[in-house]
Amino acid sequence: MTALPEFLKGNEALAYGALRAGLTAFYGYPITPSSEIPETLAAKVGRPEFPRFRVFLQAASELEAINLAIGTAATGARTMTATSGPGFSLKQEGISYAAAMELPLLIVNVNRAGPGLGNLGPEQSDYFQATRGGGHGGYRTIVLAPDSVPEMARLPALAFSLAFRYRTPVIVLTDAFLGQLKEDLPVPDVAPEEWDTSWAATGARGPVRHVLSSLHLELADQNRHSRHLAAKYAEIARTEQRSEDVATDDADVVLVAFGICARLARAAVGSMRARGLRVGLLRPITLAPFPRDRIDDLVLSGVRRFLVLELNHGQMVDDVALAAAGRAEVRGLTEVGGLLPTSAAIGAAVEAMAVSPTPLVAAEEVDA
Amino acid sequence: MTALPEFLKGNEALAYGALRAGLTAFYGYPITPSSEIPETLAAKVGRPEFPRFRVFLQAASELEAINLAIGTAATGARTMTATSGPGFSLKQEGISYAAAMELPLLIVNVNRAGPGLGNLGPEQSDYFQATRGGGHGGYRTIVLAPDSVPEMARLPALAFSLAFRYRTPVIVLTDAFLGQLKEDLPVPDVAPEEWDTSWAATGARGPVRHVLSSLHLELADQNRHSRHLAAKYAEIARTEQRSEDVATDDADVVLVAFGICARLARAAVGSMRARGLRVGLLRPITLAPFPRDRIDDLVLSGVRRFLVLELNHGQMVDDVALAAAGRAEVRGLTEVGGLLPTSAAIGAAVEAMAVSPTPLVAAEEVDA
Amino acid sequence: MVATVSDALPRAHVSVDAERCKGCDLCVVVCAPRNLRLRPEFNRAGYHPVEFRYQGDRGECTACGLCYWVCPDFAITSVDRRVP
Amino acid sequence: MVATVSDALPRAHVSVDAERCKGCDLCVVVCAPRNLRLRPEFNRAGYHPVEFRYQGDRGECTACGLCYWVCPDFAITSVDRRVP
Amino acid sequence: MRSEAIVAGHGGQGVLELANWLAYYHLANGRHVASTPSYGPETRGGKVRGSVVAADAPIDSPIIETPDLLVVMNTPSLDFVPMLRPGGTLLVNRSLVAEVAPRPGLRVVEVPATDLAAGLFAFAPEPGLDTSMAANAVVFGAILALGAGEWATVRGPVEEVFRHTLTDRKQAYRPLDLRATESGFRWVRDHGAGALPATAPGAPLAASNGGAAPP
Amino acid sequence: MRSEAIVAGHGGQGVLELANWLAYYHLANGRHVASTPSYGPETRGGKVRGSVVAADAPIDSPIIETPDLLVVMNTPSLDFVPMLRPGGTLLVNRSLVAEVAPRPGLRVVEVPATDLAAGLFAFAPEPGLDTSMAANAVVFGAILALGAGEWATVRGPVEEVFRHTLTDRKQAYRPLDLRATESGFRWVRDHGAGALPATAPGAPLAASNGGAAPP
Amino acid sequence: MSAAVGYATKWGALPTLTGAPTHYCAGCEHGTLTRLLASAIEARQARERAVLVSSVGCSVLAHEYLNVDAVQAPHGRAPAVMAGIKRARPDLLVFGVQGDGDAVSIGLLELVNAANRGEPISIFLVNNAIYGMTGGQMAPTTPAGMVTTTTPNGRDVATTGRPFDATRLLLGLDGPAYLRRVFLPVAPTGSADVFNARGALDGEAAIRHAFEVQERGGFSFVEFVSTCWVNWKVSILESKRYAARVLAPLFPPGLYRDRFGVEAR
Amino acid sequence: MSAAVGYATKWGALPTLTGAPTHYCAGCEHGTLTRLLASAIEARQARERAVLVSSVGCSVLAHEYLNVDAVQAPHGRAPAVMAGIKRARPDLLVFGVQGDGDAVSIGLLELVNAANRGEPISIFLVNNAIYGMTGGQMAPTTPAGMVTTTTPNGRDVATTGRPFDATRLLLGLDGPAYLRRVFLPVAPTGSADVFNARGALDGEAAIRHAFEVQERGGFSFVEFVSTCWVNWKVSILESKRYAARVLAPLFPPGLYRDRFGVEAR
Ligand SMILES: Cc1ncc(C[n+]2csc(CCOP(=O)(O)OP(=O)(O)O)c2C)c(N)n1
Ligand SMILES: Cc1ncc(C[n+]2csc(CCOP(=O)(O)OP(=O)(O)O)c2C)c(N)n1
Ligand code: SF4
Ligand code: SF4
Ligand code: SF4
Ligand code: SF4
Ligand code: SF4
Ligand code: SF4
Ligand SMILES: [Mg+2]
Ligand SMILES: [Mg+2]
Repeated sequence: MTALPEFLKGNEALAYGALRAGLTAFYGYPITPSSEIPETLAAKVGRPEFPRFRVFLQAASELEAINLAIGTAATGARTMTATSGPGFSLKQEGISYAAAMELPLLIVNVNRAGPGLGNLGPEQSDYFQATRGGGHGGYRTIVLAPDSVPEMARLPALAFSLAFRYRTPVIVLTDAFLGQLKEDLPVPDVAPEEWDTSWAATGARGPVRHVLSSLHLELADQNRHSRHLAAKYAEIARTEQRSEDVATDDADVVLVAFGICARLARAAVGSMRARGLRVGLLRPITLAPFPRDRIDDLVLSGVRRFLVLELNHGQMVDDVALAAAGRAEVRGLTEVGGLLPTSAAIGAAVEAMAVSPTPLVAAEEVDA
Repeated sequence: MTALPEFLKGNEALAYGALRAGLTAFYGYPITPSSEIPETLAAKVGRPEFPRFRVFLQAASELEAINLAIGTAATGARTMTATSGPGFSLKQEGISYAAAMELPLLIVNVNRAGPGLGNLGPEQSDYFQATRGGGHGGYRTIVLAPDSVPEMARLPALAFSLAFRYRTPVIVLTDAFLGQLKEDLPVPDVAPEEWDTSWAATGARGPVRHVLSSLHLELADQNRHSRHLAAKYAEIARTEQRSEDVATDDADVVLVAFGICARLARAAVGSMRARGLRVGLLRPITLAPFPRDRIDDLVLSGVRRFLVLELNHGQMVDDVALAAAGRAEVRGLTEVGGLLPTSAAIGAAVEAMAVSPTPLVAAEEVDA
Repeated sequence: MVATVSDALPRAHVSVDAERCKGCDLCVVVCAPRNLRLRPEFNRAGYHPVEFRYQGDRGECTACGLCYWVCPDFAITSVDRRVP
Repeated sequence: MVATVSDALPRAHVSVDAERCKGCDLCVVVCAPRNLRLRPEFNRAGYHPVEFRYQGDRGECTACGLCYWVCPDFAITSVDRRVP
Repeated sequence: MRSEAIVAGHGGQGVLELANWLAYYHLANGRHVASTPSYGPETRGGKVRGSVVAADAPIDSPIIETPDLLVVMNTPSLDFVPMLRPGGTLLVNRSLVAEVAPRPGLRVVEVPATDLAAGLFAFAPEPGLDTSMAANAVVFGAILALGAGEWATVRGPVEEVFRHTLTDRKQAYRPLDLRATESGFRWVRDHGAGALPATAPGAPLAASNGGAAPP
Repeated sequence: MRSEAIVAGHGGQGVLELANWLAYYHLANGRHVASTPSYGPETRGGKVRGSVVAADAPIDSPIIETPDLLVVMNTPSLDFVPMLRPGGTLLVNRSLVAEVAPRPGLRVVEVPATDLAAGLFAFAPEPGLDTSMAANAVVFGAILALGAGEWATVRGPVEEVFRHTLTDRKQAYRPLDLRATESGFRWVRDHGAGALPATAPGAPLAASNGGAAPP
Repeated sequence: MSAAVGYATKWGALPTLTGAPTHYCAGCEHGTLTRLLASAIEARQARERAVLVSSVGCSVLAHEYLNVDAVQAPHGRAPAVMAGIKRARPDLLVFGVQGDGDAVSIGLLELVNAANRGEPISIFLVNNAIYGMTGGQMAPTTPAGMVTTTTPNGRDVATTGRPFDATRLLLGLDGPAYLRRVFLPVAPTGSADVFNARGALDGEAAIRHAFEVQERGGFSFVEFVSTCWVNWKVSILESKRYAARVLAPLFPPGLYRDRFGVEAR
Repeated sequence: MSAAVGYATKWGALPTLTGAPTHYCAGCEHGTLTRLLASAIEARQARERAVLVSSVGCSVLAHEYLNVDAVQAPHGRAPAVMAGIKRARPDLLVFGVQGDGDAVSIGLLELVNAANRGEPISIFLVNNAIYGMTGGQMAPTTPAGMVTTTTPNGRDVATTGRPFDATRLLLGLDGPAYLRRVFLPVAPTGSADVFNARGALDGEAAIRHAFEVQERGGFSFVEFVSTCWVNWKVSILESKRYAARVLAPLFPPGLYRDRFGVEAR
């Protein structure tokens, strides 16, 4: 039925997006609510539509998956792995190594409710884990957050592009809601980009060797390497902040939200504007680097109230507060356990904020 | 030679401290620079000095170790595991489960330089991983940071006390320097405290069952559980902040530092006071909950300049900035890769700060 | 719960909790005398629960208890009436 | 590097890099004719390096190459002079 | 215009398939659609709920707080009734759901969907197969009957939807599903809301007790 | 008063053991001590460095930036010389270290420690054992000789230190270590700083080349 | 065969069952096993010293049905959690139910090490040759050619390896004291519409033996060859036939090791 | 026996060696193996398509000495990293050196799965019965009674399990095509002060066979029984004697599987 647009689950869209971005290899271990990603890809190996996609392997564990991915990434091939909560924790050691070895690599986390086994509802409680380097050693990664099924399809191309440009693991942090959501989406058909892979370990050429290692026994070497990574991250922070503004121009209160919460916030902006409240939305697309310059602009243009909506007990609110640095009131509205804040709760929080004086206090969190 | 005081490595002192606090079981996997902890304990099982210490097992991996520890902790026994960087990453899934199941458990991370394999020098780059919940699902833990060998020996008792009082994993975040440092210390000999363990899974008594699970299939249940955990953490944050002040009374610049950096800072306070600079030190002992009230007090009493010293690219500096909330200038002085900032670098940073006007800007980081 | 044995009764007192039963058919296919069958009605969960018939297609209930042993839902019990 | 064979020379041209050698003794104990021994001096790293003696306690060098094969530090080579 | 529907039942009732059909029906009519499943346990057998939002403009929030239409496929799903917006429609599979407590301001449509489906045994892809699992298609038809149009006009898009959504393995069911859809459509058009027999087929079944003996 | 010493060498030279003896010697004299190892690779054979801070008051920072005393056990450890504070002492194991480039304002003490130790074969715990590994004890004695006191007064605390620090397995080495300490002590007292033969025993050894043939 | 045939007890009346309805699919051996565990625990009068470790898989909710103390383990780590409990409290009867994905894929290291150390615990493996809980992905035990959601063209052993036989792997270790494999589903007989119920009876006996071995200080492991019709995408009875036809030859039932001779008694 | 005895090349002149001095302790087989790898790679003229995966253990710096491309794996995960490289680039010769702690303890799952899938890679295990790099803790292969820093009273197999035999474990799987165990240290002979050097010669042959098997599409694994005098706390030569006396019987050298018959050629 070619007349119909594609109507896919977010997870499926992400899988297709990765294929269209030239994915070569996927390694994963099933976990709800991310399993549609491997399931979609399993059938695509060797299919003529996706000639680059050559390797699909269900690993024996998330640990095996991330390390298979490290091996493939070390050859310069486009590599992805996908998981959710507990599996993301198990991949942290590998992500730390990949960051240290400067491997381009795409890791998808479809955030479910936690901690522990938790449940299958959506949460954004892995925000810190994704943005602060959940693994050891203080590396950073780039973290992208889609807020719709079409964006689930679009972001893998951006993710690979950034991963190869900066030689760094890139995380797509999405949530159980977006992973399971089905939406109509146009069929993007872009030719995959090409990048330099001369650094890859694919055999020495005469005197030119490629050694990808994270070990630096001399403190001075480790120091140099660590600073190199930090400088790279600083460059990324300077140049790769991405976000979307909705009606922030004249806003008294700016909502800050990503992922599924951004959709709630969008609706809230609409309904509250209809009621005459000047509300806007800043939607970070890169959670790391956090779009702090945009917050800064908003503060400089006079915004004094930010309300951060997130599915955890207050994590992104820290980033907003750090960017606002006391120059605006920053509150959080949170919901957890797979539930979402209601439009009524959002409305009430915005109204409470809109009428309050602006006391320039430190960030506060309220539960929905 | 009884005339001599004990002269132990930090790691050894920590092991003895745990034994004196009534340790029952230790599970670990060797990793430099933490291996002296299992090595010290290996010889102590069944020794009359430590009658409670019954179980020592070298696990097949850090994952096995944390899960062995989960099992033992579920019986209400005092349980410890210890590791460093890469191994700490591998324990994150288990820590998330332990937090969700509300198990008292002591996890030691002797922070070495990273990311990846890195090297064996000291770093504090696992600060975020420890304080933000390095595992999935947005839990928090209590994080204690000793700054001397005697404190390495003292903190396990406090850690167990908090772990059992709040039924939560407690992390001791120390570093390669303190782990390997030898210092003279008095022999503390306190009787282990006793706590309620009626929640433990040691057999049903008639209708009373003990089920320790982290699965909450109903969203509402998960929501309730998640809020319960958050409320517990809020209570901990309110009541368990611990820190030490050195000469902050009249300070123009307050250094904030933990672990080995606090020792550097102590010396700097001494030498700069001698040069007439009014410098103080705030040393967080609990990294989580972060002693933000103390920062607040200092700000309220007029401190306008904080210089955060840490062995990473700027992590605790965020907590200081969040607490200061724009009311004071917060700068960071960092060193990485196993190196330590020199006294000259500290002196220069303090002087630069002391003479600068106070612009109330957001946190900035400078590399040493 | 244990009834006295009477010649007019089957050897076992076989009892099905129809709301618990998921109509999986396992008890049906292990009952050699065919004393069990699925009812055409639905229970509240939407399953056709099993019912016991005094005498099966192939003879009487032998009180073998196999229906009890195979039931994955603890929905059927077979109590031998001869057991005191 | 390869020398012509002369009757006055041992069969193999055995060469030790004394700064590389860690004095582990392995080549010494596999050399059947005992053509190798540790020197009493230290090298810069503090090891007693090995040295080759024209004729060992138990005969001449057989050019067997075993000293080369066992050396963990690539410190000794044995080149058969008869190999062109 | 934005329309919001929730379909609720238990695993195995084809709840998500029904939601998917509905979504595709909207797509076939040129609307934007956002559809969400929500299920309890990681495994089968729990509560299943599908939500379908359709709108002419791109959809802001895909979340449904107060649906216009709630489809209740089994008794436990009655829990969702309080969500319905005032004036909304409650569509009940009367075959499995006991009497519905009346709530003012709701339009209640009761369809004996499982029974109607079971009656279609003549259309089973294999003879002897129980066709009651086509209840979801019956309800699909019933939902479509709530809107405008006649079966003749609805049929085309429905066929398109089935062609597109049924997996190869399930294409054999297409005639049955189409027939079931039609029967649900016609049942609602014939009976309208509330015109149901008074029996409560969803009431608990009595325990089947061995013989006549006292337990 | 705070004193700062760094001992540097390679794995297997007993560098950390020496640092530990020094630390215990301070403890035995009632001082506070903080001692740190620092080693390169996770495995053996790399550079090893031990630092010992001793003070009468509790020690603020255990870190040594500009030591008062640097002990150099092998040639690569000369890298640390620039750390020495002006007026500090450089103690060199002359047996393994080539000539030391003169640096003004430093007190240089050169002890042929490995050779002195090797000469103590008569005190080997088992006959025939190479005693050169007791070089660290020789240097221990040399360090003590830099301070005040005579061997007779130093000997008591030294014995106490050995009793306390040597593992059971190593107690057999106690007489050798004590003797080596004494010889280092006496050597410094006898020779003072800089009074060394001009040979450079640490120069690279020539390759041993098979036979007389050209390579 | 068990002497307890016709065992005159009713669900819910078994105090070791909570009576809560299970979430298992109709006809699934996870349910059957739950009741067998309850009877074996009662046969030992061990309810008050029993601790169940529930693993992640369809058995994750076993503690909702078994009325004993319980600790939930992260996916694959049940053997470590069990060993941790037992080392701290040797007086407890510690047992766990694991799926084939849980025990043989992600948790293989923990299983093998607990077995090698001979930890005195009892592990019950439900081998249904697939990932049940997560909706039917390939398991390490999936037979060659089986279609799953991650092997849409059937399992290709050339790229994914051959099915793992956990019992045989453990047999290669000295640690385990009791290794038993039971075919748990009802099994087709000569007569087309009659199935036998030996699996349940043998299964209960195996569990009792496993407990006996544990209390004598040995590691016991029982693998239950099982089914998952929902994810195999066949009818319930067809799943039993498939298991008998394909799985039983691949994973032959039997007594693989009985170091203490508990079956001989 | 290898035809390359007396092989007329010099260190540093072997272009597959960088010539950098090793950090290995004197007399350690890690060094010997490095050179054997270099010669086997040269024998195949494979330097420009070889990729070494260095694992965490004393071999972590192997890439400093072997002049080939290299990727460093997290502790225990080398088989997964190797498989990841090989799946993406089947044209490369992918090999890795692992320690016994790395491969048989923390990394057992990755080893077993790579083997079971028959990944065409070559794994060389240096089994020195201890954790060398971290200073002498118990390894899974530590013999009963051996004193290590974490078994100060000698390894107690009752609580820690019996030593693992990785080669036998892999033999239980169908996946591997080549399984070989070589006693690598110099070994005592009849004469008290003479040792034989067979290990090094056999070892190089085994490596060449392993490469051949890999390039024919099979999984190859060679275990080198080795020593670690530093952590065993004995002299170098005593460590060789101990290995011959205690380790060789525990881990018997030999050809365990040779599916393609490469040794027969
Ligand atoms: C670390 C982690 N990875 C993955 C999952 C998702 N998961 C839950 S159960 C399961 C496997 C279930 O299969 P099996 O163990 O065979 O049990 P079954 O349901 O078939 O009985 C998986 C992969 C998880 N919960 N945690
Ligand atoms: C995740 C993790 N755990 C622990 C370590 C510490 N570690 C480094 S090497 C090693 C074991 C070394 O033993 P083995 O693998 O036998 O190699 P060997 O040095 O004996 O050759 C360990 C435990 C680490 N680097 N990473
Ligand atoms: S007890 Fe036996 S014969 Fe009687 S109904 Fe049950 S299975 Fe049939
Ligand atoms: S076995 Fe149990 S659930 Fe299945 S049909 Fe019989 S009574 Fe019902
Ligand atoms: S080649 Fe053989 S005989 Fe000659 S020195 Fe070497 S080992 Fe001895
Ligand atoms: S084998 Fe090598 S390192 Fe050892 S003594 Fe001989 S030449 Fe020196
Ligand atoms: S999904 Fe499979 S294993 Fe799980 S309960 Fe259902 S039938 Fe049983
Ligand atoms: S520590 Fe052991 S294994 Fe490592 S290099 Fe030294 S002797 Fe070899
Ligand atoms: Mg399974
Ligand atoms: Mg080893």
